[in-house]
Amino acid sequence: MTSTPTRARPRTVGRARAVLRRLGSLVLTLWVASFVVFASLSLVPGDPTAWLLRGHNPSPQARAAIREQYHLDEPFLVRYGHWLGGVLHGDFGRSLRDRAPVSHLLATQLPTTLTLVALSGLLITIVGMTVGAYAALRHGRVSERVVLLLVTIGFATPSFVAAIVLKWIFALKLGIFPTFGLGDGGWGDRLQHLALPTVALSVTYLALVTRITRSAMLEQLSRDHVEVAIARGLPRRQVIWRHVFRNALGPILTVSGPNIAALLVSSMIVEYAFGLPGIGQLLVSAADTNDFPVVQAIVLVLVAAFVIANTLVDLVYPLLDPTITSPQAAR
Amino acid sequence: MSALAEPALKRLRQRTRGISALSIVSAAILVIFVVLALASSWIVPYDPTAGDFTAILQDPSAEHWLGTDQQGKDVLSMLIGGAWTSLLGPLGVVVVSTVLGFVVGMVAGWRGGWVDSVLSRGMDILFAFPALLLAILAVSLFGKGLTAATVAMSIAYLPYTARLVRGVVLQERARPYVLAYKGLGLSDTFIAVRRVLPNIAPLVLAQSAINFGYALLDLAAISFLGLGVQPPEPDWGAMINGGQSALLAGAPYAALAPAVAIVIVVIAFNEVGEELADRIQGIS
Amino acid sequence: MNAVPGPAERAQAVLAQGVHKSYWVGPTEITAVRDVSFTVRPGGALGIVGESGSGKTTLARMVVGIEEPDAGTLTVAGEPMLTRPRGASARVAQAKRAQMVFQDPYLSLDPRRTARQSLEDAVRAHTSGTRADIDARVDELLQHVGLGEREAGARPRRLSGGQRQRVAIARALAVDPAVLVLDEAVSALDVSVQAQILRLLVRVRAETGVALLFVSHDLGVVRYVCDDALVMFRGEIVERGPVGHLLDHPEHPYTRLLRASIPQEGWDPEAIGQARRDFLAGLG
Amino acid sequence: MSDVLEISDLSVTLDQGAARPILDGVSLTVAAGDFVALVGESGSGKSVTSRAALGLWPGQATVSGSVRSCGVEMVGASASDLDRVRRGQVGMVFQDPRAGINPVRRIGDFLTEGPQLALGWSAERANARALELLEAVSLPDPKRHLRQYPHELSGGMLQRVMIASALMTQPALLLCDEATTALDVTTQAEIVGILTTLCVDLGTAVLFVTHDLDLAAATCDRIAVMYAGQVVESGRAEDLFEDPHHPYTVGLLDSRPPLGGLAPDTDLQAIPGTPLSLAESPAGCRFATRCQARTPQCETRPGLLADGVQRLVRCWHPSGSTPASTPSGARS
Repeated sequence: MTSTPTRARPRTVGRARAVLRRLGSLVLTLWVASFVVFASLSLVPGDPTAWLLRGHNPSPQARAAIREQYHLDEPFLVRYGHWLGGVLHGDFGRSLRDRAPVSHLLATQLPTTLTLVALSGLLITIVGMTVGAYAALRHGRVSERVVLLLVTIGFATPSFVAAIVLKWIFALKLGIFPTFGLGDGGWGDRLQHLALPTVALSVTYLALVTRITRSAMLEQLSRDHVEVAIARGLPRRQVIWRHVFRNALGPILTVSGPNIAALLVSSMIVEYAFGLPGIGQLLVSAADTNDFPVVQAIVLVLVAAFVIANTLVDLVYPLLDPTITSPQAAR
Repeated sequence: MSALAEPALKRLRQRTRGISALSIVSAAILVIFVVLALASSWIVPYDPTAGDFTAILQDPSAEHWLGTDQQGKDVLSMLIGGAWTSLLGPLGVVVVSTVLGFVVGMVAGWRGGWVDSVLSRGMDILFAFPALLLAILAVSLFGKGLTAATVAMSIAYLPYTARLVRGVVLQERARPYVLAYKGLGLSDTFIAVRRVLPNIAPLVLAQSAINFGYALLDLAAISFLGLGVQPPEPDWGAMINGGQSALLAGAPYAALAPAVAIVIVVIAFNEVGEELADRIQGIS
Repeated sequence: MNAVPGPAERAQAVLAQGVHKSYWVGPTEITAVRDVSFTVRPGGALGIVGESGSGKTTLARMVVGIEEPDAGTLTVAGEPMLTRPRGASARVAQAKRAQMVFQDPYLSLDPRRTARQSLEDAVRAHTSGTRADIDARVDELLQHVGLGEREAGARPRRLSGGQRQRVAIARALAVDPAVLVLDEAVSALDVSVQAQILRLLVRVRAETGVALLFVSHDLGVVRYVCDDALVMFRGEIVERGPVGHLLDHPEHPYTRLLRASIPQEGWDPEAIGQARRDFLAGLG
Repeated sequence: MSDVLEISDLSVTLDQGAARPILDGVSLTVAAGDFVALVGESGSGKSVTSRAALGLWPGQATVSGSVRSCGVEMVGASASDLDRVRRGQVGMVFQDPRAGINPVRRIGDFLTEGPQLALGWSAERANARALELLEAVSLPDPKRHLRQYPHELSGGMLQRVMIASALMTQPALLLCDEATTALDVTTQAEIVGILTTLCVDLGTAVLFVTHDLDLAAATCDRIAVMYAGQVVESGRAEDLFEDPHHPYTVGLLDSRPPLGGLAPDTDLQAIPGTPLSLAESPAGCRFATRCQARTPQCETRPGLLADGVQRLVRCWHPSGSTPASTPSGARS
């Protein structure tokens, strides 16, 4: 938006340093998170082998495989080192259910989740910002009230409630959209299968982004610099665009960013409700069937994705607000 | 008698002036749900855990106001019976996270320095774990049910309160009125606990009311995913999950009733929380 | 850092010798106060004049112990002022040496406490009298600063700016301090109200014998309130003297510039602007 | 000479939450090239009056009377009339440049966007004019400042940018709303100097809104003193200073501790009480509650009386040399 071709040198250096610091803190957070996820296994009482294998076939081979996978005969830190080394090389161990490599499961299921999250993110950003801006510009009118009412309801509607309501209306009453699975056809079929899940996943966050956009715009509308622009007879469209919406982007991003990142996690509810083969559904079924290596791997992947997404928001923020030079200060 | 009652009424009217009707309705709804939850075992028309295979998938009727599910369980009874577990979990999450968050935020903001750095760093790391994810990790470690999920969520919600409290404490601490208290020779503990805390408590309370709604949604999601409250114990999230097949079979009430209950309760909490926040801004 | 106070220090209400204070803003060190020395005799009134960034506020905050000097000696009634005095008796003793009235009347009072409650807090910290004694003292203070029953029972947001500053002055006087530090305490007030507060300050000084350290950018106001004044520019004292002499016969170019900048008969802003540019250019 | 601003009997009443109008029958004229000061304390309505010249009204208010800016009626004006006046004929300098200049846009954008977007100037023309004005307001390195963001400049520098931007189109009238209040005294002097020189050169008239009577007198030819939404006294600056007629003007002058010190055996005279809040609405004279010379007559509302040459005062018993003559506009 504001490209920065002519920036003084010290500022660039300061910004580069701030970016490095933010990336450093990202690495630290990821490292601690990996440790927490790994060490959580030590919280369970009793013999970890027996615990890991509860509900599975406790054959001697399986026991040996587990002890080897987790290096259970070695000291704790060495075990962690082995595990982390594996993770960094893309080796998340094997599922207890069918001995399939977890990385393989992730690779097949991740695209569905990412597609769902991307579609939802687009829907939320475009519709949320448009409707929020509309409501702000209709401040005090009936149309704003209507938007606010929808926002209040949408904000309290979790994705699983949205999912069953959508299923009920569209599948049962109208019979328009499919309600289960991804289909087996091409992209068109797949998108049709993703339509309801995308909407279900978006409802809460759509309400949130709408609300934030509205209040950020209203906040800017009350600012002195907007009055100055009006006092100079700037065309209204330009006042809104250059001074209200542009300035509201920063606050909108800070609040919406982390929430859109949270879609990665909420996605599991929708995948479960609509039987979509994403990693969220994989996580739920793994948790349901005591398949701990899979749970561990997916939790780690999702935490990493969530943290990276939040870091990106922090790094983008200074580009929207030149008064902020350090990404850390944006929070 | 009336002479005594009149000022009381007048006071009440003064106190409620400016409060939106929606917030009053919201507060009333919350009271009703809490009463239902507390009195559930006396007022449920049927045993919410016992099916009746002679009356499955019924539409609402005089006997079953909200119909029955695929096992013939009375939906209204399940709804009332499930109110208890559905509200108790979030209450635990909010109480624990608010109390701990208050302590952490207050200490970090008031003491500053390395104490603040360490605590803030810790909160940043907790932020990396979305509540739902931490709850699932806990459930897979300690077994399905509300307990593990509630404890995990209390931890996941902690940094939100802590960060809010730290922020306002930092702000208050630099205010001249606090500097004046210090200058008068009052002790730090007295100023922090007796003077600053009451000033920021309403703001945190408002946040807690809103957090209650979030926690309710997150815990209901865990039950919906089949990892929380296990049937036949009644719970709204579990009911929606269990009611899906009834829904597709043409009897939507088993799933829709708890869905509507969840939405209404969360709206009510959000409204009350926002009303509180508005009133606080009006005061200072 | 601070030497043992000798008799010379005891004789002064405020004694500053070679006081130095700097801050770190990122990687750069900014000197707020550089080698400042001055004294205020008991019951005296010293004005500190300067523009933003002159270090006058930092100096005021050091005198009341909100901040401590990096180097040099600063004693009030013979003792150094500490940011964290140890123990209740040390805090109370320090409070009795210096009190501050802040610039912004909107932030200097606790929003939740009435004028009377604010004064009670102050009185109670310094007397162990009965409830009646405390009430009597609070009444006396209220009367002293010209506040009536209605104002006494009102919370800050129901009071005007001038009334709030009266409460703040009464609160400071409650502990019977040796020195009253006023940091731009009248600059946020309307002219007609400002005159009321200035008259109050002069009267308070005459009646209680409290010494005043009056920080302001307004030369006319300083002349009315103070006996002596010093002019600060970029952290240093550039000129000092009896206030009348200082204003009528300024010697330092900056004092002259300041004196000339005030709108008055025969004011020539263009010439002043040129003089200002020349002066700043002369600093290099 | 024609008047660039002609306010007559302007009243503005908030639709909610106020017992009295925020402007109550204000009349004021500014002739072309004239410097007029509007002086008052907080809540006097001086800012509302100056904004009226641009057709900027407080939200949800009822407006009556007439405001003619450069001949265009602003009360109930059409959008195109408003735009015409705002886009070139009347400029405004606001109190706080830090808040008034969009923080996420460059200084250059701030200066040129008005003429470019509203008047269709070319970028070259707008840039050239911006550079010219930045030089005129004595900014040291105009080319560099054009590319900077507001937070990189000091308050005094930003106020110069604000002045430059208001003068881009060489307006007939410049409104300055407490334009130097937030600045240090030496900066204030320099900026007032720049402002007056530029406006004299351009032939721009100035309505100078301030709480500082001394500054008003030092800057302007005429002064109007406002209290609680009314003009209580107006006249030539010297006359008002040497011989104030309204008790409020007298009080204001006596409230200022003089730079040269008080005369022996005199003390500062404060006006008792506090400025009238919007919740108070006395029936008679607005100033009566704080006035030392109050009589029963003050229970009824005084009109704005001509009190000597070029002198108007709203008081039943004005002090000063000239006795009150016949009412000129005895409105209610």
